[in-house]
Amino acid sequence: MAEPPASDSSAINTEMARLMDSVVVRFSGDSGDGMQLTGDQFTNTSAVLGNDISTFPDFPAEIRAPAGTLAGLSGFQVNLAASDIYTAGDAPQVLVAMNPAALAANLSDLEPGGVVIVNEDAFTRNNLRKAGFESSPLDDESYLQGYEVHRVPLTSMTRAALDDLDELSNQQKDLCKNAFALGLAFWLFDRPMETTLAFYQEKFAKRPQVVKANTRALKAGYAYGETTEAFQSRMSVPTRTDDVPPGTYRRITGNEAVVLGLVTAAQKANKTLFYGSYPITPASPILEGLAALKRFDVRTFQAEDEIAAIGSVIGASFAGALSVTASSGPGVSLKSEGINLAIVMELPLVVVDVQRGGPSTGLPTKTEQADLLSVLYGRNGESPIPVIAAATAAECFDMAIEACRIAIRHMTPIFLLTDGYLANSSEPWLLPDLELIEPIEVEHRTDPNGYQPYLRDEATLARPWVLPGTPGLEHRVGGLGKQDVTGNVSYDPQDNEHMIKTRAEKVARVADYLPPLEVNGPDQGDLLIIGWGGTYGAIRAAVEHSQSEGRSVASCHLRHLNPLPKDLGKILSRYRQVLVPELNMGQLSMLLQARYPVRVVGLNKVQGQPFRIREIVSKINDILT
Amino acid sequence: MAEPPASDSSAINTEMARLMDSVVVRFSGDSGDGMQLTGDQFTNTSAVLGNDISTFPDFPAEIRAPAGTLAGLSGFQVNLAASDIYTAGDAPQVLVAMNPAALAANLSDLEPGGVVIVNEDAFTRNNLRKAGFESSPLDDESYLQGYEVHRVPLTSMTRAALDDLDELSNQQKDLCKNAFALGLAFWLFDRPMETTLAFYQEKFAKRPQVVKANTRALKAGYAYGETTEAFQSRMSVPTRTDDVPPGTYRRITGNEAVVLGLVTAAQKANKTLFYGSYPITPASPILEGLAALKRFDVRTFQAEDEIAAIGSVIGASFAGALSVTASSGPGVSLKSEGINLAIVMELPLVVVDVQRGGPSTGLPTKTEQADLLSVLYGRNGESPIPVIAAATAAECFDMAIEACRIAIRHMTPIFLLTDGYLANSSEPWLLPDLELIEPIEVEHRTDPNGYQPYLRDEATLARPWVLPGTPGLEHRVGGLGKQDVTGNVSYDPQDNEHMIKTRAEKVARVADYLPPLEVNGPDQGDLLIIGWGGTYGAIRAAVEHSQSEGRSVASCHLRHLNPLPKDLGKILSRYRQVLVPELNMGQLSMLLQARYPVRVVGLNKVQGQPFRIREIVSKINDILT
Amino acid sequence: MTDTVEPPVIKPPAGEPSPLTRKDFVSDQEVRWCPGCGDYAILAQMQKILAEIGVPREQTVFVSGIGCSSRFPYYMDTYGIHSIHGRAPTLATGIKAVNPDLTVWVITGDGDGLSIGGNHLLHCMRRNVDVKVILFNNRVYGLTKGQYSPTSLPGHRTKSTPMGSIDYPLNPISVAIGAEATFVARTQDTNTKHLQETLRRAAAHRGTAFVEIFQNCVVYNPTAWDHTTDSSVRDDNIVYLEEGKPLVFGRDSDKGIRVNGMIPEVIDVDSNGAANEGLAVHQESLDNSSYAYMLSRMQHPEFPLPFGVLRCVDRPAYTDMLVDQVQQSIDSSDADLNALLHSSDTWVVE
Amino acid sequence: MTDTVEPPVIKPPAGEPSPLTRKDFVSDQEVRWCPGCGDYAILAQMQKILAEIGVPREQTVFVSGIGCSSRFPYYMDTYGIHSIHGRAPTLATGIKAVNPDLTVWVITGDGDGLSIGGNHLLHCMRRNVDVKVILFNNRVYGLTKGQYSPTSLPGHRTKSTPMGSIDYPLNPISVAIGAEATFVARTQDTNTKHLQETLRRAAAHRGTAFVEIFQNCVVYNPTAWDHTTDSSVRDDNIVYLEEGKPLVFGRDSDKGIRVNGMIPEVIDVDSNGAANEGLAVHQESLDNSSYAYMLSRMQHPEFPLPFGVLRCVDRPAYTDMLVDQVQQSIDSSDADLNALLHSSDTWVVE
Ligand SMILES: Cc1ncc(C[n+]2csc(CCOP(=O)(O)OP(=O)(O)O)c2C)c(N)n1
Ligand SMILES: Cc1ncc(C[n+]2csc(CCOP(=O)(O)OP(=O)(O)O)c2C)c(N)n1
Ligand code: SF4
Ligand code: SF4
Ligand SMILES: [Mg+2]
Ligand SMILES: [Mg+2]
Repeated sequence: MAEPPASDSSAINTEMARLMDSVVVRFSGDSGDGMQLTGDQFTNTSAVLGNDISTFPDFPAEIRAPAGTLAGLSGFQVNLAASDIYTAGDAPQVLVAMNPAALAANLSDLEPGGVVIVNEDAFTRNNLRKAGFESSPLDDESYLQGYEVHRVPLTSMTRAALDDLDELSNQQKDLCKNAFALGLAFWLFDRPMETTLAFYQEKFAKRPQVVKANTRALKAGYAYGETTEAFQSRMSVPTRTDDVPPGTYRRITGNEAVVLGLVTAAQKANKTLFYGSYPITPASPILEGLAALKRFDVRTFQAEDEIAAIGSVIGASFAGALSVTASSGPGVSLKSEGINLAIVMELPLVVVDVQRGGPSTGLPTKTEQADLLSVLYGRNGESPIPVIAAATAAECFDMAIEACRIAIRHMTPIFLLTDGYLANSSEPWLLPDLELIEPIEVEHRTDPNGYQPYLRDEATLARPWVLPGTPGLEHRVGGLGKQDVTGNVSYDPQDNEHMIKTRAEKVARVADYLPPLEVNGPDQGDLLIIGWGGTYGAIRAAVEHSQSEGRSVASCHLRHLNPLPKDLGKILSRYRQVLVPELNMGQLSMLLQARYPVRVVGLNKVQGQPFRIREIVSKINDILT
Repeated sequence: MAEPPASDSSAINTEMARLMDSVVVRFSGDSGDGMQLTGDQFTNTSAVLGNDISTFPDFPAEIRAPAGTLAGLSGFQVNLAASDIYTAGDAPQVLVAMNPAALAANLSDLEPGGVVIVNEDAFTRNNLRKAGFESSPLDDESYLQGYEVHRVPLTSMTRAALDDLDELSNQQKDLCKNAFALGLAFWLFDRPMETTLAFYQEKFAKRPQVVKANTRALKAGYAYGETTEAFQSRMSVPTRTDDVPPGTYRRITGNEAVVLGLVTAAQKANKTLFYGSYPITPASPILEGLAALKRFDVRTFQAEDEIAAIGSVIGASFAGALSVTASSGPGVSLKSEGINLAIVMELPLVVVDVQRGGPSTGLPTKTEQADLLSVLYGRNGESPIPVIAAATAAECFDMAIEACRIAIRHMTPIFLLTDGYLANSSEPWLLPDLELIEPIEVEHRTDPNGYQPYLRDEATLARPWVLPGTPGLEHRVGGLGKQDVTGNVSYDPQDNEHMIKTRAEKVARVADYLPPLEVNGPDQGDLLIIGWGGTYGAIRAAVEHSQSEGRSVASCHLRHLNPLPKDLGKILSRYRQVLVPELNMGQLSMLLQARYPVRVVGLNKVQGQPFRIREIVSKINDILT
Repeated sequence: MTDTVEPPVIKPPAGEPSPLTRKDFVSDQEVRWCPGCGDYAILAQMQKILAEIGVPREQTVFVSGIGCSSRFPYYMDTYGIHSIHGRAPTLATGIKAVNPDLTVWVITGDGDGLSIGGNHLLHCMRRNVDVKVILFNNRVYGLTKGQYSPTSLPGHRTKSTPMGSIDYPLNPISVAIGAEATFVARTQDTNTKHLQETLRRAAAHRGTAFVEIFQNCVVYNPTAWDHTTDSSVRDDNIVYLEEGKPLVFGRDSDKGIRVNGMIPEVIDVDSNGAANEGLAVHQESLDNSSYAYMLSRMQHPEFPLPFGVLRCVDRPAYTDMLVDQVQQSIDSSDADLNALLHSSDTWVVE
Repeated sequence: MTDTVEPPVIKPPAGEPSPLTRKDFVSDQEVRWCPGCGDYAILAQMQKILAEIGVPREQTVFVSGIGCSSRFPYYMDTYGIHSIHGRAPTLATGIKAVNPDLTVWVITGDGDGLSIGGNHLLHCMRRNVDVKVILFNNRVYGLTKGQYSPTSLPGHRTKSTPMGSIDYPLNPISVAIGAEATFVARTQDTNTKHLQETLRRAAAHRGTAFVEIFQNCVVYNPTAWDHTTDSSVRDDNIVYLEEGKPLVFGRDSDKGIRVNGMIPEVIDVDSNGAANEGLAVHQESLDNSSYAYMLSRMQHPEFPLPFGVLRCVDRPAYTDMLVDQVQQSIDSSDADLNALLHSSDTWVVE
């Protein structure tokens, strides 16, 4: 933050702020209060203005849990910064709480000295009770001590602003209170209202009264900030001045990026994209996103279950499409038998696992990284499969393409891991120049001369991908033990061992095509942090912080989990200690220890929440002192 | 073998024979030729006589592949010994080949100098062609060189013996040729015919003609041996003289032992045994075995699929039965989502995985050990589960009881691993004194006072097992994230982490109840061999062989794979090198390397066949020289 | 319901007056459906009829899969399992096989029960496992936020079908009848009395009782059942089935169903609605399921939708027969474990 | 078949005479069923009719699950997949969705298709995916050596039911009709001509064509179909369905089916068997599936078993509609990938 607030009592933790060069704002209210929309608008405006941004929405598992309860809360956190940031921030400095439950659930996360804006009107006896308060915390000095609290009668002021809009019911008017709150936030952070006003015009085009109401409420909120003297100061996060690559940017979530990446891959491969899937949180938006893109020859199939989904994808791959399925924990388990068939049939397909909190049904709307071992080993018999993972929401685009490329080049199913955090959180994305993305080469053999179903490419060991419909190349494949080259069923002991080793070698050779790993920090030193997946941002921020404090720390983020990059072993050997932070109980740690002569320290968390930067910083400090 | 044959040309490899103090006989013929029955009778007679025995049947995947083909062969190998043996033997010294295909498939396995008995009548043009011979190998000196070959017109001699049995068709008479072959074998090994004659009486009680025919054929075969001078000598394996624990013995296969173990466990727990399963090779005989034991209050349910099977077992466990399911590779994959539910519901149940050759449909009738990592990690999220494995066919009895005991004591699902080899091969089993098997303590809380569904036992962390029907203890459980003690649904980050850690700790505490590991060999030394599961026999025999050659080798066999026994680390550290032979690509190896500061050498084989002793001996030699 | 056709009152099974009240069946968990969701009404009526029937709480088990509707067991103060998606019938089968005295209810949705769980439901019904299966049909996936389901109508636009669904829907009642179900009924969330009576009937059936409840998902599919709830049209769109009574419907009971060949047709009936020639007369317990199947084919808007018990026949329940076979074995043979171990050739080493 | 009722000859679809012969469809793999297994006959007739129909081999895909019957694709010289247990319809759906020009056959068994795979079959049929599903019903699990299956009769003793089965069997035809199938037929392995004609009819149907074939497992269930194969009784146990013809059967065509209410009954018919009053007349393309359902309820021994096409109606195939929607989108909008990436608020950094 450029201008720290003048007074002591409002002292937003300036050290932290300086460190991160950012402000973190959290909106929290009932699921029905429109918090996601409010947060989105606030974020878009800031992004368009030129801040770096990163968001983290947090939904309840219920569709609409009872209003006013803790279970019914929906939150949206955004981090705005004048320079590169990597996460949605550890702790908000500003909290907008639409009701007592929102206050109760979020206050303890707030930075000391942070700003709280509460909707005073919502502090009714009933709501207080639902949030577990005996009496109003607003009247309890000790409860709010150390924060700058603003009690704003959001509901009544919104109603007042819309008083003469006779066509709207009171209920409808009350729905506009998020616009009022947003207007106030715009004032507080000195943001223009244009983007949001345009959004209202477009979104409610068919209901001019609603446009009017929201517009008025938004402006009223802004005006309230300007006229009241309650706020000690505005806060302004300057636009980025650091080295931002030039180009056109948009915000994107991980799920959106997967959708766009898959469509791009299909176009680059000149293929129909077949997507067979069964809805499951948090993967469903991929199905929904692709269903709307039929114009790109995307064929989506909502199957009767995950087993049917993987089956359909195997069939589609056999028939020649770029074939993809996605799911989350429970659904991924159900696909394992099918994936094994694809491994043995040696057909290209992509399985996206949007990891969520487990085990079992677990925490469907929360994030975790605990499916790594399961996707590596969760099938009967020896069945190696490539596994890659995206590090950031935007990178999901590139990794989706990478997954398709590997699948096709090596004729293999492949796992792409993302997670609930990446899926829903958003960050700026520099739109790629499509011309610069390399085509995905696909070859479909048509020559019957000398054809055998399991003849292999010398470099990759891939077998030919032959399309049914091709005369003279008719062949049969299945899941039984088989002979190499001919693909004929075989129970011969040597054939069996040969095929198992050959498939393993084929997957191992994916490593021949990987770029060298990047190390962020010194080439050798005291501590190396190895990360993978959606923890990238938190690790990167923590490492840069520690480096700035003079520590000999580097980090290296794995996108390829199987096979592991060839240079990993050497890199590991150059540091005195290795730390592996994971949102699981130590899965990558185990793999590294099994494979390399190294003991690693794990930093493990399974709380359904991403890492906070300070959790990693503090672990680094522990290790190095 | 006590009496080596007199002449040189019939020199059965006496070194090997002396070493193992045994003879290995293999019967091979068409699936319809009754080879399993023949082998069984030969084995029973020898066992009752007082030999140690070990068998290994080898079936085709087809029900009845076309007669005469390699694919249609069914084999049965038995190892008879005067002292402790651990496997069915590496290589037969005697081969009974009922047709050309049987000769073609098995000759190369035979010990040099071994005895071959062929059914000369079956060497027709048609059969030769099906077996891939251009001309008869019986006429090809070089093909049979080095073996003692006996051409016996089995079919015609059988027909002749049954000539006057007018009620039987020729086809029915021909079916008796295995009895003729068996009679000959009985003569050759100086075995009495009583057991088999009694068996015919019982088995064909309703068809006296068939009893008569088989009896006659058997005796004719014996007489043939006695009268013809073709055989240079009889072979006699003396009855055991080594230290055999006294008691009553029977032969048992692994699947039979699982059946008996489960029934015994249910009786020891004073519980209904509920078994829900879907047929799959090689696990189906467990279902079939239990279905016949309803008188022990065993309730079997053939479900519509494996998912229904595991679901039914979870329901049955909730309702208070000792609940078990079994399957093999593809079916085990399908159970993973359900097992995860059981893990989170913390209900006792046993999942038996009779491992077969994978991946995918793989080699359904063959053996492998490649599901270890899959049962450990093949579920979404962090979901630790105890895993134990039986080392021998007879030990399946004890391990089935152990699985039930752990499941109930620790209120957890558990995996019991066996494999296709253990399932079908047989060995002598010293019948236990049932009185000496400890009861399985079960407590069902009925006191509503202070009851909470996830209140935990201090020692084990097990939660109470409450039976529906108990007044005042009504409660709800499910797969969502939950709070400890109350079991209420919770999305609270700390609750989630607490539950994941608590379940992990609960499983870890199973190790508090394990006996110390046994080391077979020196307490410290050059090489330690760590094995698990059905490779026990081959490892043990190889180690004893190497020890007898003066090598500093010990072995240690793991029955508990998760948690690993606490003393394993110390034991590992006492040897200079560690070898882990597995019928997979190195799964236990990986676990040991990840967990202990040790590098292990793997001996890996994925050919659908058990280890041969000499493969392990030769690996030991490699390492130690 | 005052100014409309009164749904027939189905007699509850005879018994003592129950000492229980609805509250006894209310658990301490906060109910978390969307305000206005049809699930609330079903929950309330279930609690009410269970209290009236008087099966002890501890003898009652609710098992569900995953979905909004599948949260149901948490709210019932009985034994309960919130299992995994589609698999509730399998758990219920295991429970009943072990303890046939328990009353087991399966709560499922159109996605849970007919999409991922279709096969288990099918096999549960054909086996006639003694469980009551209540399928909340809202023609949409609620919990996962509004994708279409196997009962969504053709052309239905949802998040996953932006151009309209091209899947031909399943008719849950036809599926149940085709799967050999012994008890098949239909009712509606807000049709309070009819819902109660239908649940009572289900409770009284020994074997699989399959009940489809039209349920309103106010968030993702709020108009799905307007034709059977809107008081201006519903009477023309529902025919209440009453054993032995002709199939008559309409606000003024002026329409009826006649069956021509195998094909039903709507005809006008005499204003007193009684003895019209050719009107089909409801018979729920016909051995041959063709009539019930024909009823299930009466679909909106051509026909009124049959409400009530379409089929109710006796057939031994799988779980009862299972226990019978076991009991028979126990009674007729000596279960000697030691003898079992010895039941093979043995030999003695001394 | 000479001295018995001739099964009706169903007309093959019109077309050029095919240049293919049966041998063209024979692969180089050795057939590995038990000697005498009914699968051989089905394989031979399939190869024969495909050659006659003349669909090119490369345009044909056979997909199967696991079971004895599921080895079928290995023996057909076409494209083929021997997939995993119960899942063949799902692979077939994916294949057709990508390439609707292929002719896709699903080969399944009573275990593969109705036990583990029941749900996929159900959804395949209701969607009307354009595949031909051939279910080899031998009322037993062959490959796993003789456990009972969902079509095994009550009381059937098998390895897993030593006291006799207590599962009530599924009727595959009733299930198919209840699942909205558009084409449903039944035939027998050894009824050569009828088998051929039925396969032809299935091949000609656009949409899911479901064919149940009574198939003899000589090893584990050899007497299952004696009543429809034994020449001394079979004519009394089969009624051949012919479009527009009355339901007449019996060695002397002296019996017929009349439908009373919804209930079929067997009646004697005039020796010339022609215009008997009240005899049901076969209509395979009725929109309402109640008649077909009623036929499916005719079961041995009370009734003759209907052989032939019970139901054949037109409904757009799912896979065709899927491709249509995609084509419509392609035709009506500009698929600009770059514009898609930009379809959200953007900002420029210079
Ligand atoms: C294996 C698995 N796949 C998918 C899901 C996601 N999921 C949960 S509920 C549901 C569908 C719910 O629809 P329905 O059964 O109609 O219930 P409703 O919410 O409408 O009451 C889905 C797809 C899951 N939990 N588990
Ligand atoms: C997931 C899985 N479960 C079980 C099996 C074992 N299995 C193979 S075929 C089969 C049943 C076969 O019966 P059916 O479909 O009737 O075919 P048939 O052999 O009678 O032709 C079973 C249970 C398997 N291969 N995969
Ligand atoms: S989403 Fe629909 S079904 Fe689910 S709770 Fe809300 S209204 Fe009910
Ligand atoms: S077991 Fe039965 S179905 Fe299988 S091949 Fe043999 S006869 Fe045919
Ligand atoms: Mg629903
Ligand atoms: Mg079968």
